[in-house]
Amino acid sequence: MLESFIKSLAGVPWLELLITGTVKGSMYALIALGYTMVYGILQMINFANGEIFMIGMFATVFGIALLSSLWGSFAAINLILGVVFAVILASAYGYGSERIAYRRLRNAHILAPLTSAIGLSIVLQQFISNVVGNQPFTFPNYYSDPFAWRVVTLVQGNPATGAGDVGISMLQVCILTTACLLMTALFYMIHCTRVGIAMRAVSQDRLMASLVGIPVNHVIAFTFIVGSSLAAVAGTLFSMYTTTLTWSAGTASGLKAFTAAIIGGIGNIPGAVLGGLLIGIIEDFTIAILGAQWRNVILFAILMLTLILRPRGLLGERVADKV
Amino acid sequence: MSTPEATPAPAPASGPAPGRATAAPWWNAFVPFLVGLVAVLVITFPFIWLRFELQPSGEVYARWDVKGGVDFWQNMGPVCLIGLGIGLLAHAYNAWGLQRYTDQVWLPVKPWTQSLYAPLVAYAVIVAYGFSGHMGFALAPSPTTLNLGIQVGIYMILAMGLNIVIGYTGLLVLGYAGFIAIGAYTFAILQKPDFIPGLPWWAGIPIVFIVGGAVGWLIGLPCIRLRGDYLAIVTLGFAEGVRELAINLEVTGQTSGILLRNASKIGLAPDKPTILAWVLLLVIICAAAIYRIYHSPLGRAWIAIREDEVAAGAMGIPVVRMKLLSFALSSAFAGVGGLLIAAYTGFVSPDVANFNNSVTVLAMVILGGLGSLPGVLLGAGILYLLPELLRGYVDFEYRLMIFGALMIIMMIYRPQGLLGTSRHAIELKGG
Amino acid sequence: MLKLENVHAAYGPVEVLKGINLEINPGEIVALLGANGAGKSTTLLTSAGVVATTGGQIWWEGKPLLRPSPDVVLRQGICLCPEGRHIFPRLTVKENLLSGSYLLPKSRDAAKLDRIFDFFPVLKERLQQLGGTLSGGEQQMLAIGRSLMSEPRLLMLDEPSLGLAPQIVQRIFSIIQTINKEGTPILLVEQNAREALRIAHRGYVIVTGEIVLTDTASSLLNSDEVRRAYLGEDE
Amino acid sequence: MPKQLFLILTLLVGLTFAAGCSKSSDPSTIKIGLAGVQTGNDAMLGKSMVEGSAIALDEWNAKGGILGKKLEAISVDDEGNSEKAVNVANDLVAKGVVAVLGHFNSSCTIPTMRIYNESKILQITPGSTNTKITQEGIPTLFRVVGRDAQQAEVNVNYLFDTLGLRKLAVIHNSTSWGEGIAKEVADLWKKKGGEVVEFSGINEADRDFSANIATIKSKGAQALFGGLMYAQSGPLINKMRKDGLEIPFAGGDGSFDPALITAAGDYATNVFLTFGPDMESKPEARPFYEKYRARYGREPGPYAIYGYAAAQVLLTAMEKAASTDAAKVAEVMHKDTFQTAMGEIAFDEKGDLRKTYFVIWTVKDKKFVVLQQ
Repeated sequence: MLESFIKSLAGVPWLELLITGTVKGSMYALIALGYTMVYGILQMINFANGEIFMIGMFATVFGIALLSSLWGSFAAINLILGVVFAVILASAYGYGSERIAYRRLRNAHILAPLTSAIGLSIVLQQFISNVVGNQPFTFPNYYSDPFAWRVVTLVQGNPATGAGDVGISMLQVCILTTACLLMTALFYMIHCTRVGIAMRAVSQDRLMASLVGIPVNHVIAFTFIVGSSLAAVAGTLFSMYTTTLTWSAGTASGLKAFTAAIIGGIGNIPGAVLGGLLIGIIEDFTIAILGAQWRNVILFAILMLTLILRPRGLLGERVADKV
Repeated sequence: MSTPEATPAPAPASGPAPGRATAAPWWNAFVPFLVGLVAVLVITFPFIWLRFELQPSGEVYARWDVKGGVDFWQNMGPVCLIGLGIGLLAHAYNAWGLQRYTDQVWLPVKPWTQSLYAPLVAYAVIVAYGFSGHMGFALAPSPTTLNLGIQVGIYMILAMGLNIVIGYTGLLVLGYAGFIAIGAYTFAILQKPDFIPGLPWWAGIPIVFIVGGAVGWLIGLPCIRLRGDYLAIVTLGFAEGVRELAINLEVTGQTSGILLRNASKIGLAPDKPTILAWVLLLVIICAAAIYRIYHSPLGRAWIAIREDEVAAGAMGIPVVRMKLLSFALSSAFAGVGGLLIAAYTGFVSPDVANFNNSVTVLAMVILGGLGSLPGVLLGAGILYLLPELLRGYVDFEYRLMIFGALMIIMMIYRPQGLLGTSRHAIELKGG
Repeated sequence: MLKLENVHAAYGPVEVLKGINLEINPGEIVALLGANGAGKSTTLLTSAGVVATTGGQIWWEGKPLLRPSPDVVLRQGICLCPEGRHIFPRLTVKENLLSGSYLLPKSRDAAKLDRIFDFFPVLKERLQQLGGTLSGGEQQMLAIGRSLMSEPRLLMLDEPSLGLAPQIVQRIFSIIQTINKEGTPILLVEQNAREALRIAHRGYVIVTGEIVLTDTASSLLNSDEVRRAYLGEDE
Repeated sequence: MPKQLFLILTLLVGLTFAAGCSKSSDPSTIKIGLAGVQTGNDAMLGKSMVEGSAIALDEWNAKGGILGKKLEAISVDDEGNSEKAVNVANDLVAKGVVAVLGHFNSSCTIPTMRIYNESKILQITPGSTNTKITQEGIPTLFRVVGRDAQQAEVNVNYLFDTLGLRKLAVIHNSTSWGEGIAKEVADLWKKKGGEVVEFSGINEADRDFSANIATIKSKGAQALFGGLMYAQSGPLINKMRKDGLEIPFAGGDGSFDPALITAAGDYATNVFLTFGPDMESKPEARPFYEKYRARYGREPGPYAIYGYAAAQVLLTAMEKAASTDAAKVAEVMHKDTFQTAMGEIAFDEKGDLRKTYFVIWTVKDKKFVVLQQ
């Protein structure tokens, strides 16, 4: 058994897995940022963030469809405006969820907002599955196919087996660039702007922040909006990358993104990015080495190990509230 | 702010304070509600009234879907009204101080010997009714009724088990289905020819109780010291892991699950009234056991931890060990429930560990009353039976949505659940 | 400027303020004295919009004070520097200071910072240090500085001398006086009644949620009752 | 506690009774249960199957019913969940059905078939292909689709013999259907002397296949077999081609849906699926398709005709046996040959079709076409 395992290691396409893992991980990281920001500011898990990601997917296609019905198929403009539409709609959902399900429970026992968040996540997921339907949806090829061309070829393919070249596609480049830009912008916003100072102030001492004149409710709402926007962009990228949209995508990716946030150190923004990339890469290597059926088991094991060995996460600043 | 500083404050001798008399017309209270309604209508609009259509070219167009929109509101309208009604009732219940009166009715604790009389009488009546079909009684229960009774009984055991960890100790477990699956699979695997092919279901109960408890203990060990929400996530991941393990391992029959052989021999009993009698007996045994534990020093330790962990620790309660114990006990009861499911349906598949199952049991506990034994029984009954009653009236697709909405509404208006006590309410709201 | 009229407040069923009447005029330092649990801090918290009133009215410059949340109160010009300083521990000193001027024009920040560094030169040296690493006295200075960043028209200080060395207390009190001389009226709650009355113009004595005594600071300082109860002096 | 418990138990007993008796049924009709998944991912497949059966029952009713009685269809939704399936099966038994046409998912048919057997109810499944089902030896259980083994054989023969490929990668969706067919294919492939270079299961919720594709590519597979539903195989094909993996994709009946072509778009090349023959081109099936479209206003799913044919077989057998007794009807069904919309149907002693009709389909110009009869 060990022998066959080592044998299977030899044929692993390291390079390609590293690329796909990083691409997937950067999308997880975008979702994980939403979890980690809300956790940082409210010390609660916004379970519905995964569903916001899923709503972002559908909102993009709705936006594109609406625009192409209005003025025709202008691929670039429609796609960009579709993303904007998704960001706005997902932000509205994020803000609304904070308003309806969390604001009144801000000072309650930890069980209450958590339960409410799970309820909200179920409501959003079922809402989409009911109104949009269960049949699979495809991201319009008209918009995703133009991104399929290969920018760089890293390994020549093998014509005998029908396996083509290994390389980086335009879409992968776009995903990585977008993710990097958004993360840099977020980092800048948190550390170098007034809103960032206000957000950090609120996360450290909510009452005091209010006493020095920071409108706490607005800042918290803003955090939700930022987190939702990142999740919506991740949704667009993910649906373009995988060419499909499903109502259940939020739970699957959301759980992984959340694991990423914990592994990186929840409440810590660089940690979420690191965790996302790690999870993406580990997941892809597990698929190649052990088989796809084991990846969630492996991820769960990693989560448990992190909690045992380093509960505050890789980059966590402080002990994760051991009570 | 623009008034000169020196002006002395005009203190009106009588009448309402200025600025207040004009600013609060009667409809003021409805403004946020209406704004919220409009906002919800706007942001749900594209998903409800629009459909997108993919063209063969790969382009996508939108079209109005009037029928879909009307259908949605026909389904959701009543649901929204029910939700609103529950919210308003709960609000009124809290606002008018009705809580005090119900506490007087519900709170008194009597010696446990006395408290067994009524359940036993009820049990005798139900079981007699269940068997009345054998005696040719005209109004005898149909197999459907008996089936529902059995399933409700199983879910009552599950909900009581989950209540130990959520209601008593105040820890959230999201992957309860994982523990149910452990129980179900343990029993099913023991049935296999290589193990104990003739194992009767009642002999399996202590085994799954111990196995379930041990697994709970092991899972709880690393994460029970952490904040409550970590536990929630870990258990969620655990359930997913169990599902995948069940899919992948040879011993669990992989995706096709395990079909228990000779169901009538090892299954619960040959006929439904007998099964009902056994399951309800188990419900009573479990309820009595949990009731006794709750009113023992152990139960008081749990409550102390729920109310204030630091203080409980300072008073010498071994917090971590107590939490682990409650977690392990809860998963042990989940194991018993899993065994019953396996023995009754005669089939175990990875579906048992589905997240939906966890949510259903969680919703039962939250609706019925966190920490309230009768409340949890009621919650299990209502949430299992209502969908069956509504079958044919409300689409299944809206059921989970109602569960989710119920969880939000309950948390906002009545976090202690239908029959929970106000002590819990203070803890949840003000803690 | 600020006038509390028969203000009641309660924490749950426990009534803490039972009809407080209090007034602050422009340019004054007013000291609020009382034993532990008498309701001094609650009076400030009520005025700052943290605690809701259950009765009475608070007037600010002739109008009812809007108090839905503390930040709204602050925007009307009343700033509370609460007991225990509450520095944001993981923000730098500069960020702590800047957090005080959220929503105010950025252009005035530099001038305000300079003014605060005039008062507290030590803060300038610590500008990039995390707030949580400062000493108690520096934290108190930072807290007062942060309050000044919001350009208050009334500053409420809750126990600024708590747990500080006498030397630093002296400095802080003198700076409070300077701030007052530059035009900001101050409402001061102090355990250290003697020091407080020394710099104050007027004083109120509060006992179990009610004002029992009000007079100028000098006469309070000389009043037997106050000496006995709050200054710890026997006759 | 006692007072509360008593109140609650009373309430619950009342509720249970109400739920159990909510729908009383008319004793003068012959009741047929139509069971299938009507919610969730496979909703459309199960729904059209049930609708197909319903059309057949209505036709018979229009002709005056059977054995002098009207037929009554009781349609239930098992939600694709085995536990719920047991519930609805009990429900059907309680309502006194004489036969059940269903269920769709193999994971629902397996736990329920015993319930029907114990209650002497005839069962015909129009959609469950798992090989295990007919191995239980239940004499009153039939199916009008082929077994996974038969399907796998057609698939393997095509890839191995016709295309001459030797290295196969297999991927499935971790359901009893997907894993079942994937295992059959892998076993057959090995038996023929081929090499299975990769065998892995993914989750039904998974949509990102890039790592799987990279693995398959690195192992030098010459063809990929997917035990997947169309919701996953479409995106998989799309991604494969974009990532430069041009090997043939083969799949089973679950992938056979126009949605696969929509998802794969221009990349739907080299796709080979096994499914029943082109029903619509058959003259005996055409009236059914017209009727379905007229009645429901949409395209029938691939299993609609199976539901219809199952009902035809059942009702014909009942007429011949002049009884609704499961044992008698089953006897007729085992012996006779039936003319249905799908053509001639005859069952072997296990209840499987004597002759199956799996053929290879491929995609040409964004349409499914039969490649090999």
